[in-house]
Formats: sequence, structure tokens, C-alpha cells
Amino acid sequence: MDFQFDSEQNDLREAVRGLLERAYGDAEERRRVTRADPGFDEKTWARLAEMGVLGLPFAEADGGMGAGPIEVAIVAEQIGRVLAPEPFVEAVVLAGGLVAAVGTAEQRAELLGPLSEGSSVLAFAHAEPATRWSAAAVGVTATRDGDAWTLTGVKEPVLAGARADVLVVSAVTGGGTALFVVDGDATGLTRTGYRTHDGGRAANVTFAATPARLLGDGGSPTHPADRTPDIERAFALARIAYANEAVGAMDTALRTTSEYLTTRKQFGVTLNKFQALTFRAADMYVSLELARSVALWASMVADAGGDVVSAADRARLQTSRAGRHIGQEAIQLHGGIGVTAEYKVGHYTSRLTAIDHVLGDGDFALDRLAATVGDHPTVDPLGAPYAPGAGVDA
Amino acid sequence: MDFQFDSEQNDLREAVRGLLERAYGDAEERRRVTRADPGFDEKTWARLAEMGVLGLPFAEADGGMGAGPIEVAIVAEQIGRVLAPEPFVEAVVLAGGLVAAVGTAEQRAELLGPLSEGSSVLAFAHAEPATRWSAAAVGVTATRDGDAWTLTGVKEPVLAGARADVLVVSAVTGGGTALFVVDGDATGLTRTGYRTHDGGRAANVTFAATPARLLGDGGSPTHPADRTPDIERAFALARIAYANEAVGAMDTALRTTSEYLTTRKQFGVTLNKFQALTFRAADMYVSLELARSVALWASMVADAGGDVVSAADRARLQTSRAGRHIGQEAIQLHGGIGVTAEYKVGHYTSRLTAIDHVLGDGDFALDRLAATVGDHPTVDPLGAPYAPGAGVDA
Amino acid sequence: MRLQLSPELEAFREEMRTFFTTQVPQEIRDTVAARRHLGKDDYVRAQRALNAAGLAVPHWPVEWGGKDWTPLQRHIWREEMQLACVPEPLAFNTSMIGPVLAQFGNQEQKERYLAKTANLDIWWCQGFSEPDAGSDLASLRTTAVRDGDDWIVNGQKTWTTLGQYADWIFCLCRTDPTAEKKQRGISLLLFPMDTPGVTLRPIELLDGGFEVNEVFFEDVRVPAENLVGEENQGWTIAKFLLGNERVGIARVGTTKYYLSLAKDLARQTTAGGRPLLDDPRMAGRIAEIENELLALELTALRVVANSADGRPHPASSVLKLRGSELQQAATELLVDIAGPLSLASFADGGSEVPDWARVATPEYLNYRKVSIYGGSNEVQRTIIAGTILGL
Amino acid sequence: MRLQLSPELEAFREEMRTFFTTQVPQEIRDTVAARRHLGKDDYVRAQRALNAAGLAVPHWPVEWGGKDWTPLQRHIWREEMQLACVPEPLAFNTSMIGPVLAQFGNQEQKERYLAKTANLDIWWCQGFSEPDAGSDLASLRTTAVRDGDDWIVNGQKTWTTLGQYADWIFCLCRTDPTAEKKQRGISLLLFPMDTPGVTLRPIELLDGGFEVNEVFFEDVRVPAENLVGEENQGWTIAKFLLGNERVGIARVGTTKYYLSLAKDLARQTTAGGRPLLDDPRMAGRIAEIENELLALELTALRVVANSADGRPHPASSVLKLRGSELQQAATELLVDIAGPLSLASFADGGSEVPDWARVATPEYLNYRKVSIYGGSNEVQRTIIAGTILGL
Repeated sequence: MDFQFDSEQNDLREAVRGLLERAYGDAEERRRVTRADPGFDEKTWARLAEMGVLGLPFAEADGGMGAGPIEVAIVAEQIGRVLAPEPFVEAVVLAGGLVAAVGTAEQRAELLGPLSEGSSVLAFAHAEPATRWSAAAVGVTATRDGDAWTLTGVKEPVLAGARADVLVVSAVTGGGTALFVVDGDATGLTRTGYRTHDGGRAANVTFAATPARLLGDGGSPTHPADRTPDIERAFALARIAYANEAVGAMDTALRTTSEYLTTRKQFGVTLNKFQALTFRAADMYVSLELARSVALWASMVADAGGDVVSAADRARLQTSRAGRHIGQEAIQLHGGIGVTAEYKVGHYTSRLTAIDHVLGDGDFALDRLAATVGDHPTVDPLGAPYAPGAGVDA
Repeated sequence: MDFQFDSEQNDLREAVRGLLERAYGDAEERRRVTRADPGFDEKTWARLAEMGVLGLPFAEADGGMGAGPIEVAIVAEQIGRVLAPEPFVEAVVLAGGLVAAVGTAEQRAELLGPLSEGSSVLAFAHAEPATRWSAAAVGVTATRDGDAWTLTGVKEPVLAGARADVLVVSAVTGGGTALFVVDGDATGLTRTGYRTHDGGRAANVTFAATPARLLGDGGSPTHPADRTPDIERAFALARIAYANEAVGAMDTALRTTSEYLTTRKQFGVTLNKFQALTFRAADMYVSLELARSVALWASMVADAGGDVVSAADRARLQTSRAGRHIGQEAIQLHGGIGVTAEYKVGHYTSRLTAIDHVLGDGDFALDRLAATVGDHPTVDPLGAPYAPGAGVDA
Repeated sequence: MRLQLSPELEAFREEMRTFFTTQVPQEIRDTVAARRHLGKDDYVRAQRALNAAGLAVPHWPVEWGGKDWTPLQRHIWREEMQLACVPEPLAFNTSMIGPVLAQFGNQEQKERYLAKTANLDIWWCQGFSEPDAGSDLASLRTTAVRDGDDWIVNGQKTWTTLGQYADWIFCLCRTDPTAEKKQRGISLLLFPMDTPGVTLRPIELLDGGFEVNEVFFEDVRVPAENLVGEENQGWTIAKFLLGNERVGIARVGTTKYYLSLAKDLARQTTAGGRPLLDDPRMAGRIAEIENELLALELTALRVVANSADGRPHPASSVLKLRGSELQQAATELLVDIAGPLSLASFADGGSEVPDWARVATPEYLNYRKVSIYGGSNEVQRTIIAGTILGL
Repeated sequence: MRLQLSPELEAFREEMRTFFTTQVPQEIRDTVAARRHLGKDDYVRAQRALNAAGLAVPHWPVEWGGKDWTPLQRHIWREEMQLACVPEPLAFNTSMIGPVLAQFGNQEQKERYLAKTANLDIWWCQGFSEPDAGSDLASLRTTAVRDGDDWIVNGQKTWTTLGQYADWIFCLCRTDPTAEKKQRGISLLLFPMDTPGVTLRPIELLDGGFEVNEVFFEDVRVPAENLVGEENQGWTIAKFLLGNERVGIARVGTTKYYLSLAKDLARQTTAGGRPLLDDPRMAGRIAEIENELLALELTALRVVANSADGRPHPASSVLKLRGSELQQAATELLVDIAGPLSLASFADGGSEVPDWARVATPEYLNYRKVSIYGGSNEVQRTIIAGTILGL
């Protein structure tokens, strides 16, 4: 059991931190970038690619760096610290992660190489207007005609869906939910992008008999393998990455608040002379550190090959509660300036709120955890099911 | 709509306050009284009777004062302020209330007169070791033999059950849950009393073919009327009385805490110089005043003949949350002295905890309210179903 | 103690309800119901509809259009208005400068301004807060220096809500910088926003809207007759004005409407094939907020009943404190009901995400302000601890 | 970053688990599991069983019986002990005076006391808090005046936990009342509780138990050799001691046991014909506390990993703060599971209410202390705000 990063991981962290600090250390620069489409900085994206960040979790054979969830967590936290708007989790962890998990060797090479190099942005088109954080597709159906598939239906909101060069799309087939690859310039594909409240981008993606290629080769030609478990697993990895991103954002929100309290004067003294305020900052610190522990732990569970879905729910619950607490208090302790778009702290609250609602909020995770709470007398973070094969069960 | 007491009500309040202040204004005196059986002061009980308090809600024809839920609320709040241990709610509101609601004219005169005069303590034997705040009896059964009934089974915990001269008992019959009257010296009746954590008294009451008289005359001889709705309604009135008692207790807990903060010194200054503490006291005040509003309102709903069960749940939820908040913070703001039995504030926490668990806690009330939350777009405290016949629905 | 409204008050409530739901333009009420921002013209039309019926400024003195209502009537008027999604009469006009002029203004000022203020013929904005004087209003630095028959105003205000629509500003200025206590030496001046030297910079808020502004004054010349009350009496006026600000700020009617909206939306939204409203956790959460809101409403009624002398009851701090918390709880609830759809905040045509889900998060973020403005919740706790608990 | 324990640590954990669940008298563990108070003899037997296996004072220097374990090993030792319902070695002996003597005592004192302290042959109690010095320890007033080869002690201590069982007391006294800073001029003295002039008054707590006491000193004569460290060095020693007090105070193992108990009891308890554990609200509440506890345990592991130099990590305040809150949440949960049966607190024979339900509320009330003692949660917030956040 070891909570320390090794030296390579420390190097990665410093490199990513340096790059993103240069890009977005000035909050005004982030505001500028997020105002115009595509909502992020293509140059920063290219630099992340150069640094190997965009291929981090993929096998070297697929064009990636062969790193794992710990490295993903490191990057995600740095993204959170400055609210970098680049769609790292969406393109790399989620869409790329699905290709890596499900795609054939050929597909992996075809899609993950360009993604890692920064020449192709991927997005996962899965959410539908009538579903709620479910891993199954309902409203988009896939039709097979000879060897070819077409998709029909609506996906929304699809994060990074308008900018993406390639879409990974979930759709209903006879075999359940299958995954498909759709090119951005496919016929019958309509994408309407818009800004999300946190400065990100999402889209309505409408398929009208849109040509698509099946991702992976499981199942039979007419009944491709059901990918719901793969999606659930990819969601879990993305939830863990978001948890780390949230930790980075909460850290900055608290640091910004502490700095404000030590500099802002009211009634002739700086605000840190008001004990009621400093105690609330202390409570924020407690929330932050507890969330950080669970986010890092969930990353280690993913790394160890443990029950990543349950670990992700735990991280989600903890970061959801902490994110609301810290996001709300950060604004309140600032006062009026906290709700302006011109000052940075409110953007952290906005981003934390967005993260909280992308793949299931705290109550969603709690419901899933509550459903199995009677199955185990205690939770052992270092044992089964989180550390598979740990001596405890041996 | 009027939240003011009239002059008679003010007089009642001052009289009861004076009596109970003299008896228990010194917390050490309450401690002394609650240490010895029956856990309350028979002399104070007699004085309450003289004052008319023990017959307050009963019709004059039944030997009572013909007052109503507002007067009951006034007395209950004063009881709460000094934690008077006399079983007013248990004997008068609950057991007496059931007799008044269900008993025949003869039974009412027989039981309520002596109760009002202070010569007979009543208790409601209803809770069973295996039930949880339900209005129906399960484990005590009534058997009919000719014109006579006998009861068999166990009731526990029965508040004031050992001291009571007469027990009102719920039991299962062919018709559902019926109510019976059992004399304290009946054959086959075993009562084992004990102290509750708040200084009160409860008992295990075991019936072994114990002779009992049916309360009221509804239904057929073999299938007496089901009294579950009557019990539910009596519970509601008792919950409302307890809510007012809790308000009185919370008021004193907060006042005691505020006084402590202005007198206790730490680090060379009185504690009220610590803003983090005074802000928490302010939050306690918010909880108190909101709970007070709902407790008073529920009393008015009972007075007006509105939906008393729902109003009681609302009062219960609010006072449960407030009672925990104020009870816990009162101890914390005192520090170590707060958990001693020698200082008064912790006894308020203890009593608030007891009240919270007698007839359903906050989550119990919330579950019932949640079950019908979709039935109304908004709650109108001055309209239906709380103010029946109000113009809104006319 | 009596639960029911008297028949007269029942009739009054019915009258209010009928008026608000039939006599205020439906499209304006629909905009409020949809939680969309109103334009200037919407505010003006709504207020004039109220004023035409004598319902814009009932709390003013009768001679200037007031109604001589009881506090309970005013309460009913306000709650029914909120519940019907009628935009409230502009607070800067009707709760702030109007009552101030009626109380402190001279006859000429009353005649010149009050009727137009009630009818929103003049749109007022406030010049109170400054960048370095948040909750500590008394440390304001905008100066007004006497120059013949004029005052020359220099300085800066901020958080001037809807200043971009305003015709006039009422502005606290330091007129005696030598005063020993900083509360002394402040005066209240009135001047048009198009006076030379006045510039306005809108501040973008988190929801993307521009409802507050910075206002800059550079040698702004204000006639001496535009002083309200006595010179250096501004602090007294400010306290009077801010006391009024707290009244009605519980916004029970608004939160009630939000909760009824939440129920409807939770009924329409399904999760795992079941309406979200049938989910025990969601139903419990709504029921819990609803009960807190009931408690708040009842407390407001109690406070109202005990504030007949016109001065705000100290417990009105409870209303502001819990009222703002419940508004925030309701807006957070709506975000959570929207769930994944709440991401689509600035979607436009071509989106299938319903309007209510789009506005949910921007509104939630915007509503963080309600525990900050009008005396932050920290200020309210200070009042409760000090004034009520003696701490 | 690695999740798994090394094979060596896994083996270590297994060894601890086996020892605690097989080598400590079962009836003592059953008493702890039933949340009943232990008698003096129980404490002594349990600690001697541990000490015989070298497991009573692993954190002491090796020459006095310590183990030279890593912080993680100590953590595992403590958590497994709590989870197995083994009473922890008496903190006054093993976490307080023992380490103090090992660090500040002279050779003679070490030889005289340490082995007996480890084996609970001497039962120590603390003489720190005073009635007018709660969190403000430095303002203590008990005096020790030099008289030939003795100190004469006068004054009063309070909150002396289990003082009624104690053989000896370690007592902070003011030895230089003229010192400029009140932290100066304090010394630590040791003396037997049966020294003439020492009297003890038990304080009844809310749960009806007597675990704390007042201790009075009237001309208590203490040999000069019983001074620990230098004269007037007491504050340094106290800070060292209180720093140790915070270690392990998260009590994750204990709370974990309480949660597992809560699950069992919620499964046995029915409401409306359904096990309470299947009630979504109850299940969610347990799952939420369980997740908080996981977060606390992981944070403890992180802190442990970063405190190799022996000094408490500032984040250990987080452990104390949230650890106490979660202990309290778990005890409150058990009361709520007991529901109506929780009233029967002091039932005896003739009651059908199960034992666990009887103790629930007294324990809940008693546990309000955990956020007060060992540095109140207000003190912990002050440390976090000041030391960590720089506020």
C-alpha cells in the first residue's frame, strides 16, 4: 500500500502542470478560449499530444503510452486545477477507452493512433434526451443491411460532440447495446453544438440512416455482442478521472478562497480575522482531503484491476458531496464577486456542478451503493473486491 | 389567522410556568425527583390537577375543562422548558385522549374524572417489542369468553406503565385492533418498570389471561370496532403535544447555551467573542423558531379540526431535525460540562432524544410525507386539508 | 390562536389571486414561470398593470398611492404575486427610494418623484455598494463636494442591479470626510444616469447574464436640491432603506412555485422506467424542503403578526437566512432533476433538451447570490446572535 | 501508488487479526462488542494479554518494549484491535505518560516506571484539565511550591478519566507563578493517588456512568525526584503528549464495527413487515456513513504514510474532526435503528428489549464527548485554518 507517486509520475505531473499553467494560469485566458468554438485551444491540445498525454492509457501497440489509471488521474487533477477546457476525459478516457477495450486491433490502430497524436478528436455519443445516466442505449437504433450498418435516432447532450472528428456511438441492436464508429462527415449526420454552463461544449447529434461501422467483433453478425458492461466499465473509469479532476478544481477553489480571506478587508480587518469564516474554510479542507483520498484510491483500484464500478461510485459520491460543499462555500465566502463571470472562483463551482451531472450525481451513486450495503459487513479498501487476489481472501 | 394567545391562555401559561418553575427551576431538584420512583413528583401532579391541567382537553361533562389543543400546547411547552417529568402527555393527551375519543359516556365519566382530579394515572399500553410506531396491535390478543374479555401478550416499552392506576391497552380481536381498559391490580398482570435515559419511566407489561373491559361500544360483540384510526389520531395529538414540549426544551437549551457563552471564559475572553460559536448559536435560533412555528401551527390545525395526522407528521419532522441540531450543538458549545449529569443542558438533549423516538422519529414522519408529496402542488398552511372548509376550496 | 383566515381576508386573498392570474400579461408570467430573464419592457408593463389597480405600492403612505393594509394583507399580496409568477414591482423604486422619499424627502421631491416612481416612469437604481465596501457599507469612498449650488460627485459604485435600464440613481456619497465616525458624513443624492460623467460597465455573471453593473462617476454635477433629507444624514436613511430590504425577502411564494415545478418535472422525468417523483430519495428530498418551506412561511406569518409598528422584527433575519437557503435548495433540486440534461445550458434551436433543463444550472449558479445580497447570511447571523441572543 | 499491501504486511495483518480474535479473553471482547462498560479488571487483563505478546506498546522505544514498526504497521495494529473489539491499551499509560517518560524522564524514572506502565501494574491518570481551563490549558492554576526536598501541591483537576482506578497521576502544576508567559512556569509531577491530601470526586455523566472525576489536592507532598524533565518544562511535555493524543483518534476500526453492527441490527429489525435494512432511506444513510468512513480510513492511511518522522501530520486534525463526527453518526444511527426500544435504556430483568437497544441512547449521549475531548473539534478547525490554510 503506497500513496506516493513515483518519479516518472511526478515528472508527468510537473510537465502537465507547467503546460496547463502556462495556458490557463490566467483565468481570463480560459474565459477567452471557452467563448469561441470549439471551446478549447487546439494548440494546447497539440501540445498535450506531443507530451504523450492523449495516448496515455493506450497500449504502445495501439499507438499509446502504455500508462494507466494513475497517470490518467494525475492529468485529470491538473486539468481540474486550472479548469483546462480540453476534452481529455471525454476523448481519451471515455471514447478512446471504449475503442481500446472493445475495438479490433485494426480499429484500435486506426482510431487511437490519430487520437494520441492529436490529429483526431473522439467523442462518445451515448446520452439521450430520455435516458438518465444509464449504460444502455434506447433511442438510437442500428439497422443492418448486408455488411453495412446504419444508425437512426438522437443523442444528446454529447460532450465535444460537434468538434469530434469521429464519434463512438451506442445503439440498439438485436443483441442489446452495441458500439459503432461514425465519421464526422458521414451522410445523415446532423450535429448542433452549443455551450455548456461551465464553458464546455455539447451537441445534439441526430442520425438519419447514418452509415456506421461496428466497433469490435464479438457476437454474431446480426446480434453483435452487448456492450453494456463495457460501457459501464468505461463510465467507471471516466467517473474516476472526473473525480480526480474535481479534486484539482476543489483544491484551487479552496486555495483561491483562502487567499481571498487573507487579503480582502471588511470592517478594517482582513476576512481571516472572522473565525466563523476560517472555520468554514477548515471544513472545506476536510471535504477536500477526504475526497482526494477516495479519488486516488479509486484510481489505484482501477490500476489493480479491482471492482472499478463500485470504486467509481464511491469516488463519485464523495466528490459530489465535496464538490457541492466546496463550490457553494467558495462563492459564499467570496461574496458578490463570487457569482461574477469575471472572477475565477465561480467558474470552479460551475465546473464542479457540470462534472457532478455528467455521469451520475451523488444520489445516483448512493442509490447503487445502498442497494448492496447489506452484502458486506465492512469495507476493506485494501482487500476484496477492490484489491483482487489480496491475501485477505486467499 | 392569528398566532397570539388570548388572555385566558396567557393566564394558563403563566400559572403553569409558575408552578413548574417552582418545582423544577432548580435542575438539581428535577434530578432528585427523577432518581426515585415513580420518576415524578406526586405533589406536583396534584397541583396540576388542582389547576385543572389534567382535565384540560376533556369535555366538562366528562369531568374536564373543555379546553383544546392550544391549551395542551401551552402546558406541553412549559413542561419542556423545565423538563418536568410528570406524564402529562402520556396520561392526559394520549391515554385520556383515547378514552375521551372512544369511551362510552359511562367510561368517560369513570376514567376521566379521577384522571382530571389527579387521583388516577392512566397510561396507554400499546408499543410492543416487535413493532415500530405502528398504530395497530400485533402481539397482544384479546379473547372473549361470554361477556368478558381477557388479554394475553406483552407490551413494552409502556411509558408510565408501572405507576399507572389504569391501563388503556390495544389488542388484536377479530375486528382488528380494539382498545381495552385494565386495572392496575388486575390478575395476570405483571409490570416491570425501569428508568429511561431521560429520567422518565417505562415498563414491560405482560398480560396472562388478564381481565379487561372493552373501551367504547362500536362493532359487534365478537368483532369490536377497529380502533386503529382512533389510535392514529390520538398519536397525532400526542405528537403535536410532544412537538410543543420539544420547543420548550429547545428554548431552554438555547437560552442556557447563550448564557454560558456570555459567562464562560477561555483564553482570557468570554466565549461569545468567538464568532464561530455565536454563529452556531444563531443557527440554533433559526431551527428553534422554525420548529416553534410548525408546532404551534399543528396545534391550531388540531384545534380547527383539520388533517391532524398530516400536520402532526410535519411538526414531528421539523422538531426532530431541530431537536437533534439544538440538542447536539448545546452540548458541543458547552464542552465537557455538557455531557455530565450534574449540569442541566445535557438532560435537555436526552429528553429531546427520547421525545424523538417515542412516536416515530423524523425519518418516520418524512417517509409518510414523502409518500403523498406528489398529491398536492403546494402546501397551503391556511387552507385545505389543514383548515377544513376554508374559502380556498369553497 | 386561530388557523383560518377571516372571511374578509379569504376574500382579499381570492381577489389578489384572481387579479394576478388574470390581469398581468400572461406572456410575462410565462417568462417568469420558465425562469427566463425579463426585458426592461416586461418589468414596466407588469408594474404598470399593478399600479393601475393600485397594487404596485400598497405599503406606501396612502396619500402617495399606498393602501393602509395590515402586515398580513401585505404578506398575502406578496406571496400570491410570487406564486402567480408576477414580477414584483421594482424593489429599487417601491421598497427603497419610494419609502425613503416618502419618509425623508421634502414636499417638492415627493411630488416630483413618487407617482412616477410607483408607475416605473422613472426607473431607479441604487448606488450603495463599492468595490472595497461590501458588507461594510459605512466605509464607502465615493465623494460629493459642494461647489456653489451643486455637488460634484467622484468615485465608483458596484453591484448596481439593472443599472443598464435605470433613468436615475440614488447614491450614497461621503460629504464630510472629516467626520469622526465613518457612519457620519454620508449623504444621499439623486441624479439622472445620463448626467455627464456617469458611465456604466455591465458585469457578466456566472449565468451569462448582465444584471449588475459598475457605475463610475467623474466630476458628476448634481444640483443641491437633489439631496434627500439633511446633509450627512445618509447613514440613517441607508439603515431605514436596508431594513425595508429585508421585508419579503423570504420569497416563500417563489420557492413554493419552484417546488411545484420540481414535482411536475420529477413526475415527467423517468429513471430506470419509473417517474423520479416515485423514487423514495427524491420524494423525501422534496418533502423535506417542502416542510422547511412550510416552517418558513409560518414563521413569516408570525413575524408579520408581530411587526405592526412598521419596524422590522429582529426575527426577520431568520426569514432572510432560511429563505435564501431554501431558494438555493429549490434551484439545486431542479438541477438534479434535470440530471444529465442540465449540461445543455446554452442550447438553442436544434436541441431536444427542454427549456426548463437548460436554465436549471445557470439559475442555480445565479441564485448563489441570494445568500449574499440584501445583507449576507453572515450579517444575518450576526444580527441574530447580537440582537436576539445577546451574544 | 499501489493498492495492495505487501505480502509481508498482509501476513502482519493476518497475524494481528488472529492474535486479537483468539488471544484476548472472549468475554472482554464480548463486553466491548455489546457496548457495555468494562471494569478495571477487564482493562488490566486485556492489556496484560497484549503486553505478554509484546503488543501493548509497539510505538515505544525498542529498549522499553517497543517494536520499531512503520507507521503503517501501527495503523494496522490499531485498526485490527478496534475491529476485533479488543480494548485498547490504556491511553494514559501507553500513549501519554509512557512516551513522555521515555522521552523526558531520567534513567531512574524509566527503570522505575516504564515496564510497570506497559503492563498496567501501575494505572495512571492524567491531571491536566482544570475547571477554568478547558481548551485553554495554559491557564491552569494548580500550584506546586518547593519545600525542602518536596513539592507541595494545591489545587484542582477535572475530567480525570477513570481516575477512580488509578494508582498514580501525572499532573501539570504551576511552579513559577511569576513567569511572564503563562505557558512558562509549568512542571509535570508524578505522585500516587493515595498520597495524603488527594481526594477524588466522581462526576456522573449523561449515560449514568462515572468515567470522569474531579481530583482535589490539599497540601499534597510530592518528592522532588518525581519531577519529570526540567522544572518549568511542563508545557513542552504537555504539547508532546497532546500531539500523541491525536494519533489513532480517528477510531476507524471502532466505527467500522459499529456500522457492521448497525447492518446486522437493521436486518433483524422490521418496519412495516420489511427489514429496516431494505428501507431505501436507512440503506442510503448507512451507505453514506460507510463511504465517509472509507474516505476517513484512506485519509488516515495517507497521513500515516507521510508522518514517518514521528511528528503528527497537520492533517491528523482532519482525522480527529471527521473521526469524531463519524463515531457520533454511527451511535446516532444505532439509536434510530432501535427506534421505540431505545427508550428502555435502564431496563433490567423482566424486559424483552434486547441489550443493544438499551445501551443505544446512553452510548449516543456519552459519545457527544468525542468531539470535545482530545482537543475539541473547534481546536482542530483552528489548527487546520491556521497551520494548513494559513488563515
